Amino acid sequence: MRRIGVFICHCGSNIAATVDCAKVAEAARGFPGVVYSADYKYMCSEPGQEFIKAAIAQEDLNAIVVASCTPRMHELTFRKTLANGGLNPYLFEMANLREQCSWVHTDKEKATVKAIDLVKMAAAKANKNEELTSSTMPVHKKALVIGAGIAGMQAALDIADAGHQVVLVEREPTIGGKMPMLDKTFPTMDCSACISTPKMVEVAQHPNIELLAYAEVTEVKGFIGSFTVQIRQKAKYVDHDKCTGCGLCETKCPSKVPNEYDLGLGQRACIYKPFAQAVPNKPVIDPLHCRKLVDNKCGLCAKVCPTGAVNYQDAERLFTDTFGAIVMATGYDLYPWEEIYGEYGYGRFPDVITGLQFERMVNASGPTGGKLKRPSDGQEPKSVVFIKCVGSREPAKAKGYCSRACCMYTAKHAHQVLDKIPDAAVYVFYMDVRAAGKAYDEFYEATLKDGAVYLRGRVSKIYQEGSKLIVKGEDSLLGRPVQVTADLVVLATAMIPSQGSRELAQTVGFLPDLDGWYQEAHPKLRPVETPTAGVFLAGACQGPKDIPDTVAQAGAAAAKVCGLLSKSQLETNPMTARSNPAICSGCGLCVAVCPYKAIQLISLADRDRYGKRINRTVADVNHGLCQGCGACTVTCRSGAIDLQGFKNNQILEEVDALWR
Amino acid sequence: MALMTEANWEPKVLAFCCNWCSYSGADLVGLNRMKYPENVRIVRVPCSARVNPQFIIRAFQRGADGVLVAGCHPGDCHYSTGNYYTRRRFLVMKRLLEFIGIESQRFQARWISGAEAVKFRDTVTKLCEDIKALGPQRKLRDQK
Amino acid sequence: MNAIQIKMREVAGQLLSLGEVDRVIGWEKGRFAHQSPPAFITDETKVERLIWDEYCLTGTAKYLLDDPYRAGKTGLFARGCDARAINRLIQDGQVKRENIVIIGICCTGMSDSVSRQMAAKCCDCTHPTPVVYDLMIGEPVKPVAKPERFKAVAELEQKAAQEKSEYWTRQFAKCIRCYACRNICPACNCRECFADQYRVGWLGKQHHTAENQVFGLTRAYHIADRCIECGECARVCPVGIPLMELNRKLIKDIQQLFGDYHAGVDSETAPPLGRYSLDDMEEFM
Amino acid sequence: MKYAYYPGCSLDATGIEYDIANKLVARTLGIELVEIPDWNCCGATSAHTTNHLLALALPARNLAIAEAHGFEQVAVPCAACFARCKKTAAAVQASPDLQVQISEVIGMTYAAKSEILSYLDVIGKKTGLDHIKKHVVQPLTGLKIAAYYGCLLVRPVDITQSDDPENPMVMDRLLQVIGAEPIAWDYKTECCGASQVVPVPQLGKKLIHDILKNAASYGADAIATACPLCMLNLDMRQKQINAMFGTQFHIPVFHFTELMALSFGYSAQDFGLAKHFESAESLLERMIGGKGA
Repeated sequence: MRRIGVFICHCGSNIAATVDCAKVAEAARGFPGVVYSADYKYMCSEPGQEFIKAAIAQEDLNAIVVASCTPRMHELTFRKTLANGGLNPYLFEMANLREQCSWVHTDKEKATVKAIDLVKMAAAKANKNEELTSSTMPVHKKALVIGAGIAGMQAALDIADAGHQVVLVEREPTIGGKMPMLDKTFPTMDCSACISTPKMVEVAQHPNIELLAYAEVTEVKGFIGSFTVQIRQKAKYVDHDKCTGCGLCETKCPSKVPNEYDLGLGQRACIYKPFAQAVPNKPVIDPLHCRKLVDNKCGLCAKVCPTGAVNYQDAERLFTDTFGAIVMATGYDLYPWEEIYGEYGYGRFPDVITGLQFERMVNASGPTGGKLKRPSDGQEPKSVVFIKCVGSREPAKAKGYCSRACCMYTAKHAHQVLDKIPDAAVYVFYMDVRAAGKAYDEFYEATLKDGAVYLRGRVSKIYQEGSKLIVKGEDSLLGRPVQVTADLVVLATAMIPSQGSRELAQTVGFLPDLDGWYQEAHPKLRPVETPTAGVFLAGACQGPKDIPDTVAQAGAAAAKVCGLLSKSQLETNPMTARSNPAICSGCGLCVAVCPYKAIQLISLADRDRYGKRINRTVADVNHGLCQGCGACTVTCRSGAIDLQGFKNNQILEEVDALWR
Repeated sequence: MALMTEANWEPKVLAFCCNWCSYSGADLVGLNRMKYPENVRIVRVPCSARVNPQFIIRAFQRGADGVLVAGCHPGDCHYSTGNYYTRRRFLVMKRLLEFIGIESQRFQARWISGAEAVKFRDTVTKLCEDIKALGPQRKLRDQK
Repeated sequence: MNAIQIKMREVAGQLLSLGEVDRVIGWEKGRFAHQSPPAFITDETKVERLIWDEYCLTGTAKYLLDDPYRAGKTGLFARGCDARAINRLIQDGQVKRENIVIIGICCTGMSDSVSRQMAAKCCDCTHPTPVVYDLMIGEPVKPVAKPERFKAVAELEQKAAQEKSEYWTRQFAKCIRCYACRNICPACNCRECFADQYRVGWLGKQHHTAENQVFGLTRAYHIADRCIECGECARVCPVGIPLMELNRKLIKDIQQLFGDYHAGVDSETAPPLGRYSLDDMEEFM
Repeated sequence: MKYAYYPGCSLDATGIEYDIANKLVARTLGIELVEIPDWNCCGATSAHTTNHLLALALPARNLAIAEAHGFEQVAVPCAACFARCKKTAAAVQASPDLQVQISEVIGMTYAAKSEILSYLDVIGKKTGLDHIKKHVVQPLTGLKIAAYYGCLLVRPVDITQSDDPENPMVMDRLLQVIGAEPIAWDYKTECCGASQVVPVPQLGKKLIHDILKNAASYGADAIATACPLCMLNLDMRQKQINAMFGTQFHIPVFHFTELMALSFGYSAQDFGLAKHFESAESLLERMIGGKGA
């Protein structure tokens, strides 16, 4: 039997001015299970809480109702009071007499009638409340970071610096991602490689970081605290333990192919490091183009290798490890504009390039040694046109979103052209200039002063006339068509989620948004978490971002991971769903609606109605994953799955009480 | 308390509000000291997807004159996708209730965010007015 | 009909004698000429009991749940409605496909035991040919749309709230809470029905109109997106409550709201209330 | 194949040779064109700058008549008429209310069920290039031709369902089949200036000039069009363009069906080649040894 104590708070005059608290307390004594009631000026105050504790002892109370402000304010306060008074904190219920009664009504008589009803509902629920206890789950103190661009590196370093073990997985032969490809970073114009390559080295040398380049995550099982992850190490064909990174093999390799790292603007050997400062600074063999691996000819690299590190028999390797947390840092790719932009020539004009190709070209360690040259004839361009929002903010044919970084890097490119070729003419076709960021707008203004001509409008057509490109567009501020004769056109193409990121999300166990970006658990309050507990987001995989935002988010994700890994056990929220195997028929409808994949069907040893031993299927809730939304409960017709703290009978009881 | 008679009948409206949006929207009405009729009683649930349509049937059976289910706007669910299920369930349930003769005004579902105090106030005010115009709900009622 | 009956006995005999199944479920002649109750045959020499006539009204699939964990395989005679019922049970995880040999029968409709006219449930049948089977008896017929089966629902929808309420109150006043509708329903396959759970208090035990109506409404909602339209509930109702009108109302709305869906036509497509689309109709703004 | 044929006003006047060539081509290919009885003007640019309902009702009436006669497909040779008809069908399909309103205005039911095709698509997409090839007796070998589509055949793409609004290829493929050599050029879908040339001549004429210039720069012998208005602009105004820009353009412009008719063995007298402003005589002389003339 429940012995319920009801405590009506005056909240000074906040409640008492509109609700007759004594009358409510008196009425409460008639409710089922209520053995004690009282009203008091401030229940949440120290004396108020002592008053409750004393009543628990004196009246032998085993359930408490406090009628005061919103539970969003003081539910936790009073739960602690119960715990201090020796009661399970979940034997508590709250009636909201302030925000939802006294403050919204003026007629004292009617407000009092309503207050009595609200207390009646709370008491009815309290009558059905049960003791709830948290359970614990172990935490494996090791984090997995997927993707080693600037986001992944930063997250890995921050977690490792806090003293936790990190495994950093990168699918390319080098870590670093896109940032080392860039020349300078806006708005400070410091050298991108100069600030990113030291980070790469730091990652490689950190005692708490295990680096797995040229590897991919292939399977993820388990849940927060203990994810079991299978990783595939691709065949490198070079034993990195023996290799000294001398680079002799690269110089002797007779086959050259376009270098992905230079976006086709330069060439590389088939045994290669993507770029000079690559980490690990040791080569791999490209199995698609290496003559030895394709035709079993050549074999020169093995012959010249002074340490015998080349191994053509190398094979991929699978291995498994367990992690407490996962950070997704898979970054972005650029929109394949050649597929849809017929008006820009579908990629058939060599002098129409992307911003990232421009970065490689303007980069001193890039394929042109930092000299701006037209890909078609190697001439220095004297007239350069930049087009922004190619694929972004274009819902009709590409993506509806803004890619956020393009306004600034285009301003930077314009500045760089004017810096390197002082007599050049620079035109920027734009829709808006979005320069919201510290020192961003100033940078844009400076670019205007440098002499870049900003034309507000879209480009409708690019075509070749002789060696020149004719760029036709609109100046929408003047309402006139404009035509520019250009030597080079640079497109600010949209960022899109990196290739394979959707499949990876499925592997890890959450869903991306409609554009393929990783969906955060809450857009405002949980921006670096996914709906899957223990999986966090860093950088552009969550949405287009520039470097400062990426690094900040990576730090935030790392802080979340550190918070998680700082505990050896996780206390679970007891207000989660429970499945009653005696009633569950194993239909699995609840499994599909759970946003956290917390429910699975398991086999249960049982006896059938004839006493025969059988195994039957029932739903089982993982309390580490369940967040307590209760969506599953409604799918369950027999109520076999129910939500602790908001059970079917508790809510029905609240409803019934109102008309009792 | 005076016995409720036809003459002084006041409707009772039950509102199921999700903890994260609509319940805090209702709190915000109070914080702003805006007013609405005394007829509304709120049941707090973690998510609108926790609201079993059977609770609605039960409320009408016991004597509710109107029922409101309120949750976060689609896309803003604290649990990501809960309210999408809510939407499907109550699109269907609302039509079923109308089919057995419960007037459409008596059951409503609404998306009310934690910031939409005005929307909460206006929604329940309108609901109470509509129900006062309709009179007491007698269908599905327990015979007493 | 005789050709089907001959084939039924032949197939049943073969399956039993080869040991491919250890029982078959079909129909036999009962005490009355106008009733053909289900038959459970385990002995190959008894296959002559099997009959096929115009009174084989009872659905066969639900009988699989009487002993869901039995070791042997069951040969199940299944018409269109039974086949959808089997898919229902497979999708709900209640039976395993590999434990059943489905002997499909292309059905042309049964007769009402009283009126001797085509049974109501058969008039509204959209899938007379089994949608899943291992062996087939008879010539398959394509599914028919039969939008006219929603006519009664559409007419009732047009009535005033008071009229609708009176109609259903009158209907459920008759209910004796025998639960035959639930017991015969292949979508009602809970281990413990909400109606039997007095501790939770979904439903009172009292027999009066309001509780009856709550039972009917709740049951209709429980099977809303999973009803296979076999019409058995309405057929077995001893007091003649038009239960299929409630079910059809829900099916009609679900199809209009969330797109074409026919429960039990396959065992893969998830029921509409267990999924969602971002583009679902928005009327709660 | 049987199509309702909506010639539109131009084909009764300035584009009469287009109409004749269309019918010759149809006859050869076994396509039956049935002119919509009692057709009216599509409203073109004038109607939709005046009254939106009128702009939809005018084409709707023609299409409704075609529907009433049981036609499932309507062939429209003029790009402007085509754009208006397509727009009307799309608007009516999108709104049941509008359908009721339009049907009331025109006094008959318009269900927007028939498929509306430009005559270019009828020939280039629906007829089959292999079938066309069989009828070519006089291939236009060596003719470097610029296939010009203009704007209304391709834009807006969700209405016109063009194969590619930036680089359409239907006409190019067709011209290839009759032996000509379509060039890759840049002004395929630029505006011909039809609606500008009267109110803002200096702008309209610049548009024409640019098209001619680009075609010439790629070495085009001639330009092929699929619209009577584009044809008129590019053909009739070359003299004015030359005067204004000091150029020496004399590029023959054809309706694409005229070139097809020539390849099918018809002579220039069979349709109205003599009505063109820029003479094609010397070109045809060079091409097919004067057999066309």
